[in-house]
Amino acid sequence: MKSTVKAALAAAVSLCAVTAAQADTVKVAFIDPLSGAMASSGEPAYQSFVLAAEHINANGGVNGDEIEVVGYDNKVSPKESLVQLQKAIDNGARYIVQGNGSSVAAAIIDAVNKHNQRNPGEEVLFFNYAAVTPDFTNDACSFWHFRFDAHADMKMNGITDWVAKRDDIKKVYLIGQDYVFGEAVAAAAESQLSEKRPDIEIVGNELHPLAKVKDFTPYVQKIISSGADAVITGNWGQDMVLLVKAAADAGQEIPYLTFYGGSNGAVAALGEGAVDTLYQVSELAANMEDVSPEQNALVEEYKERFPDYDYYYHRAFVTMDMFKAAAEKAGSNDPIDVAYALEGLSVPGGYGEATMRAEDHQIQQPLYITTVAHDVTYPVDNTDLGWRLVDGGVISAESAMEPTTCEMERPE
Amino acid sequence: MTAALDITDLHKSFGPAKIIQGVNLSVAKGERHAIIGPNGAGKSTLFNLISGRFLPSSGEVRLNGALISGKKPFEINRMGLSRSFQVSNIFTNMTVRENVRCGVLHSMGYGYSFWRNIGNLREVSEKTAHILNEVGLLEKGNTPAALLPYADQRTLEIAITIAGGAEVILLDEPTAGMSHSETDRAVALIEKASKGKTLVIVEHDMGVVFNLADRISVLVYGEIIATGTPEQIRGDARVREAYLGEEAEDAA
Amino acid sequence: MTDMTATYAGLEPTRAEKFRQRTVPLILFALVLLVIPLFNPSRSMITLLNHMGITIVFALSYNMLLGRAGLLSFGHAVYMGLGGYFAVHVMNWVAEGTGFWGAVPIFSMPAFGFGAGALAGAIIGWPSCRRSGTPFAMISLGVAELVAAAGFMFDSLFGGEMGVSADRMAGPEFLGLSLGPVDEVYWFIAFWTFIGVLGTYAFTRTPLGKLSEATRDNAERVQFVGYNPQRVRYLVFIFAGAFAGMAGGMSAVQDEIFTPESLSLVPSGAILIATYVGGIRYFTGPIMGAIVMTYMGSNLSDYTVGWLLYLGLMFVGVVMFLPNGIAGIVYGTADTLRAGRLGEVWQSWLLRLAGLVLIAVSVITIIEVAFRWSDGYGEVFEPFGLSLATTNPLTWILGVLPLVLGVVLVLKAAKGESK
Amino acid sequence: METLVFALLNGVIYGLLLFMLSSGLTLIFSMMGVLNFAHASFYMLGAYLAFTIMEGTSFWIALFLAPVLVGLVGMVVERYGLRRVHAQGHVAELLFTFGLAYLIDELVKIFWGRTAVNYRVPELLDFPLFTLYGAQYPAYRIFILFVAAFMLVALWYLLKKTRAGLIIQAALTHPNMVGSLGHNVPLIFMTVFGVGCALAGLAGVIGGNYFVTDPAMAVQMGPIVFVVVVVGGLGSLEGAFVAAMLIGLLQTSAISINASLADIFGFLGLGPHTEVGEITIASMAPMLPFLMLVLILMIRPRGLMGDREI
Repeated sequence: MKSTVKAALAAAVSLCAVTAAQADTVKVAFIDPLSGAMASSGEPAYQSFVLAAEHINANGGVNGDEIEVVGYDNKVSPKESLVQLQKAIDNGARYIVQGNGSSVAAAIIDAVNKHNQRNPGEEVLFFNYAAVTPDFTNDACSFWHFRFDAHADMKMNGITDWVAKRDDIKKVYLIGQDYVFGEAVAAAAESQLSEKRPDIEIVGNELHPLAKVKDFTPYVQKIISSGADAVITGNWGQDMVLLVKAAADAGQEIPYLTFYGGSNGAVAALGEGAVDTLYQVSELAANMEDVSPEQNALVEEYKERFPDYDYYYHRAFVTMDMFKAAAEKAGSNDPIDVAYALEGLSVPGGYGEATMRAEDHQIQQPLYITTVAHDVTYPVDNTDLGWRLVDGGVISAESAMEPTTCEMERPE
Repeated sequence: MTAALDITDLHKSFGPAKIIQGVNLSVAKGERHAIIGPNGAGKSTLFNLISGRFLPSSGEVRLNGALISGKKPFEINRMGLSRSFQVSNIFTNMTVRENVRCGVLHSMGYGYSFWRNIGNLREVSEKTAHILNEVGLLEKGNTPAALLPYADQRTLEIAITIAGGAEVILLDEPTAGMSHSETDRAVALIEKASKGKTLVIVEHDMGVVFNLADRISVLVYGEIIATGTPEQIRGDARVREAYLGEEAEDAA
Repeated sequence: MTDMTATYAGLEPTRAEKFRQRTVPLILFALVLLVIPLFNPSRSMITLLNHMGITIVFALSYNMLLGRAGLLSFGHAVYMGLGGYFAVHVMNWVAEGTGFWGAVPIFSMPAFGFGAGALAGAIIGWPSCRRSGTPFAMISLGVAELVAAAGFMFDSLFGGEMGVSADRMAGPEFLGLSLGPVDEVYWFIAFWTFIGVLGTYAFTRTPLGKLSEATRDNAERVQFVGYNPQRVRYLVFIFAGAFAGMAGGMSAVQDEIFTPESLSLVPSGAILIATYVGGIRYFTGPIMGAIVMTYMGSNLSDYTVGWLLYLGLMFVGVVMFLPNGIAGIVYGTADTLRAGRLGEVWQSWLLRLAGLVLIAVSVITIIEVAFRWSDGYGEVFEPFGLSLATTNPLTWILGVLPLVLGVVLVLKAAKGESK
Repeated sequence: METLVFALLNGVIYGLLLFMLSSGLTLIFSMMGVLNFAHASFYMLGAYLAFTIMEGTSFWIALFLAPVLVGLVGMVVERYGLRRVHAQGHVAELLFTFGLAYLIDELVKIFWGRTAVNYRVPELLDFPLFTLYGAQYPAYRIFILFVAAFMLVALWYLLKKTRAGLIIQAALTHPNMVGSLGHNVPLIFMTVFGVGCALAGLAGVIGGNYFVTDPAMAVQMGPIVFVVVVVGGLGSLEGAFVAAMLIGLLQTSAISINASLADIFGFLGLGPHTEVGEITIASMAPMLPFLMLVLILMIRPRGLMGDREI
């Protein structure tokens, strides 16, 4: 955090100075919540990017230049993000990193598109590491936007692939938050399941109010009465935690397949109740066998450096690795060159190869279904519980892949 | 000729407590009418009923023949009845001039206007100045009302009441708490301001009452037990018994 | 009559006074707006200035309620949000460019926001303004919750989570401004900020504006001078909504996006804090509050993660010790200086200043050390090369001693002044 | 049917928790006229303190100690904060508590971190009590029921049967009268504020592990508590009780209704695939309290059982 403060001080000092990108550092602006309640998702991601940059710098940097990750606190507000974006650009950042909240991401994509159009020669790239709205790499795709996380439909692909493999699952219950995202998740689950396992019955498709339900027992009761064998939900935050908590309280022992089960503090809040109930789909499986010792060393280093959090944002490291690889392939740190070089680029990645698809700038990588278990090498939330890969939980990049409707417009 | 104020069989109760029990009163145009009575007789309640602050339980109040009971205070005010309060009821954070100007505005036809600069309203300024001059507060026009001495606040209370040029003016104990000299000045002001208008006044100071009033009504336990000229009232036995007698004994 | 008008002329501000007290500040304000670009501010500085302009208009509209009409609202962002949303939709119609809309310049968006805000105020104000005081505050809270919830429900109007975005470069140019680069947007914001300041100020000078103050002071008495206080409140509410909507229109052009969060309790709370900290008793108070809070909101987080705590402390401090806010200090100081009383008070002022600085030293030490301790990365607060770890006794000395000393000094200063 | 039973059971528990929270606020609001924005922050403080005390000792000590500590904090706040602002009127008081809520939120984040803490149900109560329609029912919920009922009886006894209670009752209905009867009004205010906060703290202790103990818990509860107080009415604990149960039941049972507006208003021509028609009763459940708040304030400003208008 010290480096942030210093960097921020420097940023503030140069606030009135004329824009000038320094030759010896590549500035990467991290725009996400760094204070307030939402900082618990922004901060670990920020630290992941800082750590990734440190590693790259220790290995000679990018084309000989050092990477500097500067944090900008956007307070999860789209408008404030635009102020911080302008600040970042003025401070010479040509690479923007953000992930928390599709509303913020949409605002930044829009603003970056306009900025690049209005300020030729001063283009910036946006690396999105967590905003999962499929649209960003479909109809609303942009040459300036790269997504380093599987989007919602791909994650659902991972979940439904796994469900399809499980013959004992005959009935599935869908529950989600009542807004665009929850609706999209439910629709994707429904269509994918009917395609992959037409025999599975969707015994419930429920949307509940966003972030307002205090007690999910009535919903869990509905789920129990429906005789469901598995529950799929896109819920995040307290809606996810309270749902699974109510299920555990009611003694339910069926999989709750989530996108965000791995977010900070969820396992701590659920404790024992999460075991074999809470499942998540993500691009990392820290306790998986045959992971390279370097990757495990990274997980350990992260925990040592930031004891409050766990190694979760694997994609931050993938993002930075790909950035370095692209810049060196292009032999330039200029955003347009890097963007072209990123298209179709592959990097090994700690948990399987990751490729940036050229047509829509959507990363393709293996996904993993994991659940909460005892006796793991890397427990989380400072409990003795951690994420264990489930049987058949490896989803190859090809299976997770989704077609795109993107019609990319490239400059020149 | 219709009376300025005509009250017929007015009743008001709060729960089981009957405060006003069948008041009948008629005040002629141009008359100065005083209402006296012991504490708790219902004088202020009667004013509140006339001015629309309270709704009567039953009965009627007519202003120049038009029914006003049941109407809202601001409607009654617009029909030409204005009142003051026993406890100073002014706009404390505004200056004296602004206080009076608020009283003037509506009568000059500036409703809720938001398209005019108040400083450019010539007639409003002149009327305000005229009233400030009349009540003797011209010098203190730019003083915040909250900072005025007590007697001046009472005067301002009257100034706001008469500012709108209402034909019927109700004054609720205008001289309460004033010294002798202040009272004298207030009485002079009231005389001047109510010239050609109908005045109804509640007052404890008998000197003021007998000096000022054309006619007097005596309110006891929510009923008017007597109405008449000051001489008639002075001579009325029931009044003596119910009211003046007690006063006299108290004084002794 | 003549002699009296003469006396009265002494009562009313003279033409020269009016010019000095009313016109000159406005001219100065306009000059400041004109001069700022000469300093060649960076684009992020301009972006910040633009947001300040928007917040100034928003805060002034809020103070029409809180300061001038005595109505505490917890949902004022609803009107800015609805005004802004309407403006964003209009911008999209303009971009389509068919019929009437093709001829509308984006420059005029705040006027559309103004209309939409007024309409929203007229509809929502109808039930709300029947009560004042705490019930009004509670109704505004309930309405804000309901509108914010509706914002997430009706995607076709509010665009769901991602909101609605637009392009400010669409439509015909006005005054040669393409509105592309932020420095051109600056002129747009400057123009409308000036209009907003002028408009809200002019409102205070109208009969309705004066009646709103009268209603705040004494709603009952207003009834007995022929006005319906509910009606006064309602009309003021509509105007407050309109100017908030205007700020929304400005924001629509500056940020080119509106999201449902903009309707929620968070921005409503923020404008309440900004206005109150600025000083609700003065017309210029909200302007000062808007400038200070916008700056702090966007930049304090660069210096410390504890910025929210500092803001909270500042707000509580103002509520407890400075009910007239920043403007209260500014005008109080100016009055003292003008009255030539500096000689009498400089000692206690100095004492108080020293005390406040000492208190600040302690508070900052405590907060910064606490945040670092809380993060648990073993990071150390190092102001001016000092290493203030939790184990360092100096940390505790700096956290306590100046605080005690500062409180003593401030109390002493207060005692001296009350004598 | 099953859903309804569960909705009722949970509605009652949620309602009791709400009442525990809002009873304190009703006392404070009725006597002092202060609509304490920070009230839910004291609820949060109770949960966090209980978590810390429980780590060092046991849940049972936390159950008694945490509310007492919260009450003491409340008294300090009243004595050195609120009392100072009192002279400037109700708006200033409201704003003070508004800022205080902000501060408590931030302080909680400093001391306990920004994510949820692992505040557990005590082992003694961590078992399923019975099974109903195939779902286990945790014993802890019944424990909440008992604590709430005990508090209800204790509060009733305190107010109706003790001298202090009589004074408080008098102060509830006639806040201005008590001072003239020679009672030490500032002391009464401080005590009531402290007790009110302690009740909120108690709700936090038993609600924190029933729900989730995280820094957002105050913000989520805050507005609902206001609704209970306003709907219940000034000066009426009975009203607060009825309102709390009403809102508890309303919120838990409305979410189990699947009907959409089109189902209900279809006869008016509202199509099931229009944006309005698609809204379900369940998704409107969280809005109902606020709708109620606005309606009550407009139609019946004295609340359900209040003795005077707000």
